[in-house]
Amino acid sequence: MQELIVRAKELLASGQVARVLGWKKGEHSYDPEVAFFNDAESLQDFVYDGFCGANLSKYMIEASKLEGKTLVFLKPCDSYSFVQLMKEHRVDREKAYIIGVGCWGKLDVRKLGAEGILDVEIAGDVLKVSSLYGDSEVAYKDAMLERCHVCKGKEHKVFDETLLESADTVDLDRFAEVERIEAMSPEEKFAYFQSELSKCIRCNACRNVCPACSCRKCVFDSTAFNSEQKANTTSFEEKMFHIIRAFHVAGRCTDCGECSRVCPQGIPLHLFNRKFIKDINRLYGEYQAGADLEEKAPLTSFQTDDAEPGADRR
Amino acid sequence: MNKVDEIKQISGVNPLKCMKCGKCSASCPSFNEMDIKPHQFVTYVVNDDVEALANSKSAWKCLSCFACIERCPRNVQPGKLIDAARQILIRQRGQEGLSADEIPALLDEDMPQQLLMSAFRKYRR
Amino acid sequence: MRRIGVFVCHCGSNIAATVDVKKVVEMALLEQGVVHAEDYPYMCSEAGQSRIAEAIREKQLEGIVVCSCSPRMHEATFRKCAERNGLNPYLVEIANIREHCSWIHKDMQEATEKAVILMRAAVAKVHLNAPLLAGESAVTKRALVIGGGIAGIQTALDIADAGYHVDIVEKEPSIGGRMSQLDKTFPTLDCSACILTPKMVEAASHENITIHTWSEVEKVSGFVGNFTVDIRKKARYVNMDKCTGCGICQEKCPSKKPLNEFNRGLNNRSAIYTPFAQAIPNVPVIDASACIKLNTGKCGICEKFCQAGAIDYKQQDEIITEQYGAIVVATGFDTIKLDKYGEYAYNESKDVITSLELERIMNAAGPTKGHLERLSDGKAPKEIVFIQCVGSRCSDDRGKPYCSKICCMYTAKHAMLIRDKYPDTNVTVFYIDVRTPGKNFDEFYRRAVEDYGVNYVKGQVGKVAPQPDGSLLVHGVDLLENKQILKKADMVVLATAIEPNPDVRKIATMLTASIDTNNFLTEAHPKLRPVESPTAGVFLSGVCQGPKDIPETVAQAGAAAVKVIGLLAKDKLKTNPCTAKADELRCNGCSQCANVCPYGAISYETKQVNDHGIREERRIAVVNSALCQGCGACTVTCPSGAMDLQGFSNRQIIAEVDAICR
Amino acid sequence: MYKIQKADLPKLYASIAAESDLFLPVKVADQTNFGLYTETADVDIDTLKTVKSAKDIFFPQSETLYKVRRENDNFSIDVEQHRTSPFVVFGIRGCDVRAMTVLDKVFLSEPIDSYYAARRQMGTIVSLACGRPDTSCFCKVFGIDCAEPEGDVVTWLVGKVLYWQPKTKKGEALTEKVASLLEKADEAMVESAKNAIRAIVKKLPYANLSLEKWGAAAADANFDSKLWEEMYKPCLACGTCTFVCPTCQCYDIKDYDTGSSVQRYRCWDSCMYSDFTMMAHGNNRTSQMQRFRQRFMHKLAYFPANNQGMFSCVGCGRCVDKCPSHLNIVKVIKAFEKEGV
Amino acid sequence: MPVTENWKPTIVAFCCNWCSYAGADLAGSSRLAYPADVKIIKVPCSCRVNPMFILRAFEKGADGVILCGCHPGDCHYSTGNYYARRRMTLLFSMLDYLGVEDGRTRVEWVSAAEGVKFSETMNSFVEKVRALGPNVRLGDLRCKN
Repeated sequence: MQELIVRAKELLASGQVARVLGWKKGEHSYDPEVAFFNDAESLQDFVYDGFCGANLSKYMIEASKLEGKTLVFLKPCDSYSFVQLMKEHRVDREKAYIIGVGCWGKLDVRKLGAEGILDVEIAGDVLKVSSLYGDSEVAYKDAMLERCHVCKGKEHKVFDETLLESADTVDLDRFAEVERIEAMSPEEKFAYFQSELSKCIRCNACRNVCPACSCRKCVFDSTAFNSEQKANTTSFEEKMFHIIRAFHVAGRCTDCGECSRVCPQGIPLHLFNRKFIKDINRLYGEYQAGADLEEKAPLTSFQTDDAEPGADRR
Repeated sequence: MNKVDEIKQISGVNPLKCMKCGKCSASCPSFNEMDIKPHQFVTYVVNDDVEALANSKSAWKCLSCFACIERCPRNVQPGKLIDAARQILIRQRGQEGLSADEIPALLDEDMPQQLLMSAFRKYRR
Repeated sequence: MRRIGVFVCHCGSNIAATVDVKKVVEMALLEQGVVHAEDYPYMCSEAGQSRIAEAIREKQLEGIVVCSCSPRMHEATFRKCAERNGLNPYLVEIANIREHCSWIHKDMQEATEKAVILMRAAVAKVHLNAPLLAGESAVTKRALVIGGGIAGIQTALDIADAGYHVDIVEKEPSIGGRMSQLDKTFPTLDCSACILTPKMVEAASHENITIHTWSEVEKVSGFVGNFTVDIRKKARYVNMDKCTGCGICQEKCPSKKPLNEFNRGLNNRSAIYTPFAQAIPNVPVIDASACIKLNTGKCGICEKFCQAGAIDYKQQDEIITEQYGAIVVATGFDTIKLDKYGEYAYNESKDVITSLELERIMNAAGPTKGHLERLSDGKAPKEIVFIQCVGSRCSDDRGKPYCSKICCMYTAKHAMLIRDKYPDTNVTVFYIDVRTPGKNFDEFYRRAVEDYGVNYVKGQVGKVAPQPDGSLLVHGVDLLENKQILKKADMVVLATAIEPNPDVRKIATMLTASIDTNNFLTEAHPKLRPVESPTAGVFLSGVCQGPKDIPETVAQAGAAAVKVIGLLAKDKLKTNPCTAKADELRCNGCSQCANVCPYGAISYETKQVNDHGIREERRIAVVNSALCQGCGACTVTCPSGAMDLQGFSNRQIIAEVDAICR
Repeated sequence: MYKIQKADLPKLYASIAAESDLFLPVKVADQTNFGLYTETADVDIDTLKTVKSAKDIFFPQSETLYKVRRENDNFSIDVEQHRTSPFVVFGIRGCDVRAMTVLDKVFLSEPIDSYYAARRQMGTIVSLACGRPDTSCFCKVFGIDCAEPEGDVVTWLVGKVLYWQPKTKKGEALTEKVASLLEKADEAMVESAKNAIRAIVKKLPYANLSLEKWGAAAADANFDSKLWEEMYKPCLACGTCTFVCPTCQCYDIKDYDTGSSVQRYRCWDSCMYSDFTMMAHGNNRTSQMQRFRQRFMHKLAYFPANNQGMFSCVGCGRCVDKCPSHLNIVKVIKAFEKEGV
Repeated sequence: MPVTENWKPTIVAFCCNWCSYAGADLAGSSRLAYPADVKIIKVPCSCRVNPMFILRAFEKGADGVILCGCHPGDCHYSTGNYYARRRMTLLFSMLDYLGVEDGRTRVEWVSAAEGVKFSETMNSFVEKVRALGPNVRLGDLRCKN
């Protein structure tokens, strides 16, 4: 972590960058927040560890409007989001100095299984949790976010330089959960999603954190479709919202997993996006959004012999 | 599955793609020994007449040289059909060729494996 | 709330027999905003229309719904009626209660209920209809023809004759194209040059035609009526104004190595050359890669001998920019490469040739001065085998899946000409099918068989094996006799598949014209608009659209010219107002819409916006309404709903949905 | 003081639910929120904090106000009736109970919100003391004693026993109805439990937050602080904090066309949203900084200014737990404490 | 809504202007009957149909939604139906994934000459939706009163 601070200070001092976008120490060891650092002094609060899960690429939309370059730290998976945003002209590559930082899996405080957590010490493969109600130890792996278990790779897709080594974290099949649901009967599927979506409070955290949901004005906030809605009065509204949300990012979603990370109700929102990713891979060839700046997106291209809608219905 | 579908499945060939150009027969070194010529073979499959193919000499006269497979402009590749017919005949007679674990030692990396299999089937009868 | 009038047509008894039109009127009056509703036996009649006119005046209608036959029948009628009476024509909606209702339902109650719902949907929509004005754009009265073959020349001549200026851009040093390489033409056996060169001369001397040879299209921007094109005039190293075309330079040029492209590489030419004697313009070019002077600085012989002082080694490529109202693509074809067909020994034996090479051999100006001889040893061939469908009708990756269309006929021509001139030479044609649909075509083929004794064998050739004695052993088959044939031949001629000129891909991209998997340009409609590209203002002439022979090419060239003339004859173009439009406050500038636009109608500009007090520069999509055809692909791609289609807006369609489902 | 074995609680729930609606923490798809009791409901009173607060029961996230129906040329208006049947809320924590007092200030002062008032009148609150306060809790800062919450009935879960103490007439009435399930108990156990809880509360990291920089005076003092400009930046402008907050009371009123009628409904709104209080000309607050500032200034300055110093934060810590960017009111309070203004 | 024998589904059919709408016209002029439950909305091209429209129809009470366009390769705008095809493939797959009955949505390519196909398509689609009964999984309860 120190080398990140040192490098950031150098770049600030040389005038190459006007500010630094990174993570700042929180109240506790497990709640760092996203922050802009404008000078060397403020960098003393800079932090980069397993709890820095936030994807900083979306903040670069606003940072691109600022004077001068912004130094941004991107984890490998964040760099996909950044490329996708570049592809959509939402960020300005010229305004970014990108340090690709290594990643060895990010943590989910909810998975520590403790109440009243006061401090978490990351000691290699083990997390030492001290809480109001006693101390415990959790294996790093067991507290990792779902997305890290199915990581799409530790290679940065865009960077000016890289720092810190990554470690492989994949130990689960990315599509296993989608397949499990696909195998259910329509009644079971319906019951499953009904139960999950009934929790939705329409707080829009999933939408607002999503680097692909970068619309200046979301359709669900605008009158464009006569579809603006804030109420969660019936189960339909959540379905409409979540289907369309996933559809709008289909072929653009890099599967960064931020939506599921931030949902206050713990709804596995990535299962919507990943369903589309799985379908796209199966029907139109392997496609990873954000992997390539030039590649045509699956929904803005076609083959003349594409599958017919509903072709694989029984 | 009926015989025709079995031939189609084994060979992976859609005989309906044949435009009856005859290039297979023109290319075939065993043409004169065959009672059913390579291009006719395709028609027999199309017409569902597997019985005649099974009783023909042709199935055993094909050298598996793959000239027809190389040259067929429509990807019909009669050689594959003939090979499939042969395979069905062998299966009928209950003759499996080599046992699976004997094979790797015999393989030459550069030789197309399909050719090998085809030849084994033919000459071990 | 708009003031809406609803007009229910009986269509005699066509509608009224199954739909209770009075009930529809009654229900219409209960709809929001409907201030007038009536029924009439024939709304489209003069009397019916005058009732609409009267209602517009008396009730100050701001929108009209006509419940009648399909909009495909009378939408235009009612729109005009509205316009005559001071109502914007796009404030008219049709509820199709005939084709979609009365004609398919028998039960009166059921049909009436449905008619009411269709009426409601139309009322809901018309409340949201915006008055649209068809835009206008000026037309530059000049056309560009890309390609100077027979297709391009014919199109240019027809346009020029109608009084419009045409530029021809040809990448070779001379116009003339493939046809100039042919010896005779089927089915009349006219000499190709004899019918082509007068046209070339006519084009060159036409006051309305400018020819840019040795030139290529570099860049295209703009849209129908207003294209701007950059043309690269490649350095010729010969001053066109000074050159007299005497030809002495070619005679004296010491560099004789380059293959003669015009003769399909069968012999050589000099570094300074005109491709053929009747070239237009009759001005040579210097092949920079072969020129000794340009490569080493020494030589300069041509300059020394040129009495006109036309040689200019310092010439540079030049870019000229012109404006055009219409562009015709006439880029033609080439034969496919035969590298993947090892079995025909084309690369092994000089005596295996393509039909186009045979044309050159048979031609008096060709490498053998018109004598039929083997290129290997100069001997006259006694046995010639023609092989049809080489690379055509192939579903593998070696050839083309389509039929090249011209081979059957030119092979009959070749066979006939050979048998006529060299009666002791035997000709065998191996064929799969002989395809001769065309005027006098089958007669022509039968003459080859019946009068000239050409031996047609049904069956494809499997292999051509060059023999040590210099002959070629042809492994064929006679499918009718069910016999394999081994035939010794002295010469084998391959009817090689044709493919679009490889440059067409680049040109299509510049024009945003679509192209199919075989690189043929796509027509706007395969049956009804065969000479137009889906991109407005771009037209197709000749083989670039699909295989065709000379008469068809000329016919299509004429048709393309008529379309161009029709376009250039207009002073202004009326544009379809139902085009897409981006809401600049909602647009993300993400470019997804441009990626799906088939017309290249969407561009982006950086613009200062004021979004409710937030002032900033944003990248925003801008639709060129002259190019947009209104398909709506962009509207669905746009996640924020910024892109909307006028006349079929998101809110209009949703209003219809709501009305139907309520 | 009464008591009931924890194992017998289902009987208690069933008994209450037989007479009136009973709302209590129910687990659905691994998350606990207040919900209506049914025989199959997975009741969960062990989870300290429901994701959404109990606010939902008195001030639902969405509620229809009236329906307008058009029949031919006539309109008919169907006004949504006020709640007239009593109901019980069980298991509500001290912070959430206090939050009701904050909401009362808004909805029960003139003009009185009759829908809310009716629910308040019909509802009986059975609160539950917090056994294991969490790191993010800071109710103590607002004078709330989570060891002894307010409510019509107060309960304590000590080991396998639930202690039950009616505090108001409503509470006594409810106690009477379920008396057959309760047995008398002495207060000693509860007292020691309370002490244990208070001991934990003292150790909580936010227990000693200072509100010195806040209150009515802060309305002017803190408005132009430079701190806002830096603090707001990680804010995603989502509504999580406002929707999990037990005191946020902003709502929007909208119409929904069902085809056969138009329903006028109100639903929670969030001051974090860019179109909050959107008007024809646009929005009063054009930047996220302004919106971010509004939320905290409202809780800590404007509300106290209008309500005799009462803060509209009860320290439940839900926003601390749930903010996707780890931003929260504690960080704001601390920043001002540290940096001054 | 109780399923009764008299229950009639609400079916929304989006038809492209150039092929399918004309095909529907042809079905009409050929007097090829199909149920009156089908109501057609004209769109310029199948690519104009936004998934939002389809969900909106279900929200407001439709029991089935069908989209008809030109056959792939015949699009008036040359490429529109190819995009529509991918979009609908994904949308339908998602609806299946959410447990919505798969008979409620369909895409069919109907040319201007295929009046018979149009009529047959509508008949079979309506039959399937009727068998499924009213749509409850995607509707807004407020519209069901």
